[in-house]
Amino acid sequence: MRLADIQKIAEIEVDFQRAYKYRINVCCSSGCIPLGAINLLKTFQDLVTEHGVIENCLVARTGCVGTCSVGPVVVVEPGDYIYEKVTPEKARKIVIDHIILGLPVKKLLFENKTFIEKQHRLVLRNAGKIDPYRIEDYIASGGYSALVKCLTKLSPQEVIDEIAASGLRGRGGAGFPTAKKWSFVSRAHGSPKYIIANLDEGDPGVFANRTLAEADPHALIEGLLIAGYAIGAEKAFIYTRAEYPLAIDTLKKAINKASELNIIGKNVLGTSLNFDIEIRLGAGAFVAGEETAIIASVEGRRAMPRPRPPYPATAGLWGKPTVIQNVETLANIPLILQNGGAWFSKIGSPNCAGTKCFSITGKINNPGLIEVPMGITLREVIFDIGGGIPENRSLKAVLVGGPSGGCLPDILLDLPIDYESLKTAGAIMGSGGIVAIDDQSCLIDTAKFFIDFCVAESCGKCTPCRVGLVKIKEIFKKIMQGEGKIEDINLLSKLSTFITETSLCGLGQTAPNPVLTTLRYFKQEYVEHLVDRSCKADKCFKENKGVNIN
Amino acid sequence: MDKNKKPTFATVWLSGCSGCHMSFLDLDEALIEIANKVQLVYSPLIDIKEFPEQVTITLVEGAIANEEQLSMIKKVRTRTSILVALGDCAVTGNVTALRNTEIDGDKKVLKRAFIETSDINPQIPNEVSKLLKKVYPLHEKIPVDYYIPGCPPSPENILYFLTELLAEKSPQVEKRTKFG
Amino acid sequence: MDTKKNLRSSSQSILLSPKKKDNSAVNLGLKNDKRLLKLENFMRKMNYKGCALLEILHKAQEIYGYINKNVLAYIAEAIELPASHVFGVATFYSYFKQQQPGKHVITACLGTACYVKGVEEIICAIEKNFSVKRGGSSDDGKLSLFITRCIGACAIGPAIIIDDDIIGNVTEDLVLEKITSILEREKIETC
Amino acid sequence: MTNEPINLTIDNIKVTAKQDTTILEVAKQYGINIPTLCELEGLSSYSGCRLCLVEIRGSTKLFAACTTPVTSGMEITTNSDKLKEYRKITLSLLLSERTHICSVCVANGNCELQDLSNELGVDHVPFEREWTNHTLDSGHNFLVIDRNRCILCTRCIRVCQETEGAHTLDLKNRGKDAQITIDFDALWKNSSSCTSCRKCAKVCPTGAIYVDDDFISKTKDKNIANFLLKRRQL
Repeated sequence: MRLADIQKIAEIEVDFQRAYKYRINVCCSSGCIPLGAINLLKTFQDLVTEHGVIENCLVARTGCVGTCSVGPVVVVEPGDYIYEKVTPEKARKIVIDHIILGLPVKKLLFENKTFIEKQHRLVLRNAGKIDPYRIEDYIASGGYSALVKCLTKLSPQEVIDEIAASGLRGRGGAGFPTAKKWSFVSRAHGSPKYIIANLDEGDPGVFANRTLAEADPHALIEGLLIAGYAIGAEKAFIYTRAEYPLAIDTLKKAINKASELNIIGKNVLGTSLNFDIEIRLGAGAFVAGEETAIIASVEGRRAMPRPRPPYPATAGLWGKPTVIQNVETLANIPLILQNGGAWFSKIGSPNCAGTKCFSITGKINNPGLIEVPMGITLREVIFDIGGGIPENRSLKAVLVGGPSGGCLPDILLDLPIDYESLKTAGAIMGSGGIVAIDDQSCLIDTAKFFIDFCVAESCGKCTPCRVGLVKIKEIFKKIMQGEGKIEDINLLSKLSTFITETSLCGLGQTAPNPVLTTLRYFKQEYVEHLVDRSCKADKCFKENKGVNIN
Repeated sequence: MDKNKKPTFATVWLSGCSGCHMSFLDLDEALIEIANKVQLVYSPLIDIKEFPEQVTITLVEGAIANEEQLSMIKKVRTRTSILVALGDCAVTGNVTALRNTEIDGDKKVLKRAFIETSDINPQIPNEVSKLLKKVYPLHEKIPVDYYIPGCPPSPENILYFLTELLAEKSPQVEKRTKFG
Repeated sequence: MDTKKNLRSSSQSILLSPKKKDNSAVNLGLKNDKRLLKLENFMRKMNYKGCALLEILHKAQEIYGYINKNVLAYIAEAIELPASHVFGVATFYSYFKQQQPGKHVITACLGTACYVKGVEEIICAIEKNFSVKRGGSSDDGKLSLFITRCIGACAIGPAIIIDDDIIGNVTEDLVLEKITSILEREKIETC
Repeated sequence: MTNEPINLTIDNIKVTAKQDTTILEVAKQYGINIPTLCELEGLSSYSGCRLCLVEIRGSTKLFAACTTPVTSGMEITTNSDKLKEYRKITLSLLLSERTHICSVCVANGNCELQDLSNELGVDHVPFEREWTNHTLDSGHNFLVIDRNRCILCTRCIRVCQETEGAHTLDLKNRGKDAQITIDFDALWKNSSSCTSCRKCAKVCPTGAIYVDDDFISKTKDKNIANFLLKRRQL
């Protein structure tokens, strides 16, 4: 296939889709499948056949719509009618009323308008809209046109310049400017060069990257291709979690299809670009999110980080220059090249362009996956999009940034979400987890939960992280068993600062964040536990209840 | 410290081999010098049953292994101005804490001591104070002012420490004496 | 997986004399094992490259359900990596299991969202009711209980996987009932 | 890249260094003592123990002297109060991690952990100690490994891989459960790859690996890796 063929495929596919009056998108992501989405897809296919509207209505399997709490979710186009908690009976009603009679079934609709309106879906533009298994669907929605543009009109340097103009920063957590990273590698000596797409979303409570891979795998592939073209790499690895079977399957199918069409492989679309993508499976190691650790893991070794320098940009995979990029960052790339860096830089907040995906979970009315412009406030996310706290309870804290993020109090709800302000508040962007915690939770217990996680995930290389975190855990255990002393507050804070400053890698450096932020914002709760021996949430001071037995 | 009155001085022996006390006695003639400066009010070396109300300096040898020792050390702490952990057992738990490596170590040592190695009438006596689940170094149960590690600490170091302390300086033993 | 498609003759595999390999298979008690053939094919596909160790371990676990020392030894010899290295890698990653899991596997998600919604209590209840410890199997080998850090079904938490079925919004009673019924069914079938 | 010497200061002392040398190497040349544990001349750097952390002016981060290369104009502090405090915590953590009882240890008096604790003024361990009880593997003719005394510095692993080339030793498990493994978790006497070269015992900083029939002071030879490395280059 050649460059021009992309356009042809797009035209054919658009014509094909135009022939249908309606399109039923059944969300078949990991969130909806446990609720019966696959059967539902079959039901819809049977129903349109049964009712003779198969010529009129396209039933498609899609990725995540985002409203995961009300799954299985079905979207009817045109008009983006979102149906919630669809059962086979409801499916019948939808087909008869909406498809045949043209009357949307009002009482079955997902009615939270703000959930949709407050969002800005760039990365998730295709999620829930296209069939991830059909490359044609992606191409019809403008897919691979950015690649064609790069290969025909832009030099690698111009691609990097465009990214630089967009102000895109890495979505993996630290927020390093993407263009800067690329130019380091593009200028680095040594070949071949490699790209690793980081899909090792190890944070508990976060599923944005998985959803992305399940819903729009080709956006990721296109992003990788453009990155490869820009920095001169011919090989990319997608490092993903083995716990994500659907994402792996979707990606594999997408890569096979792209190879078939010569979008990846030797002489991509008839040009001189060679590009190969391989999937590498992680195996349950959170620390592999760290860039030097992910390199070790791709090389088939223990995922233990090593000190930098040398940075992966000069000596990464097998000692060669390597770009390690989060998949969410990569999914932004095609859009930036399509619409220009200037367009992108206007979205979001001034020093933080673009959007960010967040998994909002915990004690919240509309848990799910959202994408919001940078700079939006936590209040908007929790209350407008998330719909507030269930059972009319009050919000106690918001956890931002996964297990090594921070526990922020409700007084910080108007904090704009971007890398810098989160850091000032003691949290991190991390991979985009927001967990709402209500007054039924004990923050001592919650902080210990995260420490437990980091203890289990520490690689064991450096002393502060390996031993220090265990000591913190022991102190928490004592507090929760009623044996704590008031001096423990100081000890906790001293140890936490120590671990933050002396650990070798990001895991250790951020692991004490939940402790530090709870000490900072919720000291009273510690005092209550230590002095009054009281736990308002009733989690502590009893055996086997809330206390994790190691 | 009251200039006219000699500071009171005590030594306490918890779970340890008494080696630290031996080392203390090995101060030999220096003991006389110390004796001139302090008033010994409590020690396994003298026959006083009750720990006095007000003690200036107390050297504690040994770790906390049973309930009696725990209540004893708490009492000692409240009645002492400067409490010194003398020797590795008091500082780290040392050999006495080896039973901590076993699950149910407290039961196992009792069994070993009174049943397995007993030739006649093996039984665990009732009059022994109940062992704690674990053996603790002093600072895990009470605040400690100074630590003199060593198994045992050398007489020179004990002398240095006491001389400095009695001269109202703050002794720095940590670089002179080591664990073990 | 289609082995023909990617059948590259490996220069490295020649290094290993076939006889030697055979011996190790006999020693390991693995000879004439169809599963071993599958593993061997996969390793060949991977060119017996050391950097594919993780891939190979994944395959081995897929084939055997877990990876015991015999299989590890076989892999180590085939791809010419030191035993300690292979063992180190296999034990570093929590996904690889060294022990044979029980007949039915319960995997509880201990992600943040599920935790906040009380999965810990449910796990404790399972442990108590079926005498099984997290990370282990029951004495009769019928049941294993594993903990995973987030399966990504956060919106329907707490979530528990019982033999490949993800169950969302679980309650203590619901899980206990499900497990009991699975074990009951098992009993009837074996009678 | 030029080969011009680099000027920098360490603890306010002006020093000159070659390109591509680490802070630790330069400090050593000038007799400035930076405490280390996992680092050993002649082996690759591991940067695990975190004792050699130093401050560099202009950065709030701390840098491991064993792996950070010097650059021109660096102003390095190796001994601030904060660093001293942190080193004490690090040592205390190591001492509290496993069952370290000096008085009954073969390495008593020949132990780098003990010496450093002494040197840096660790007179007690402010954390609750773990009392590990790993089985002693003493079945080998003369090599013994006591994992209760291991501080996971991985010197033995590195000397086994890099110098001896046997790769008998490696790490198994992770985090707090990490351990030294011999082949597939074998007993030492059953190891098929071990050459019984004793280098692991020579470089072990504590009493975790030792030669049974020797005086411990004879067992230890911290220069062995560097010595062999230099011999090979002749």
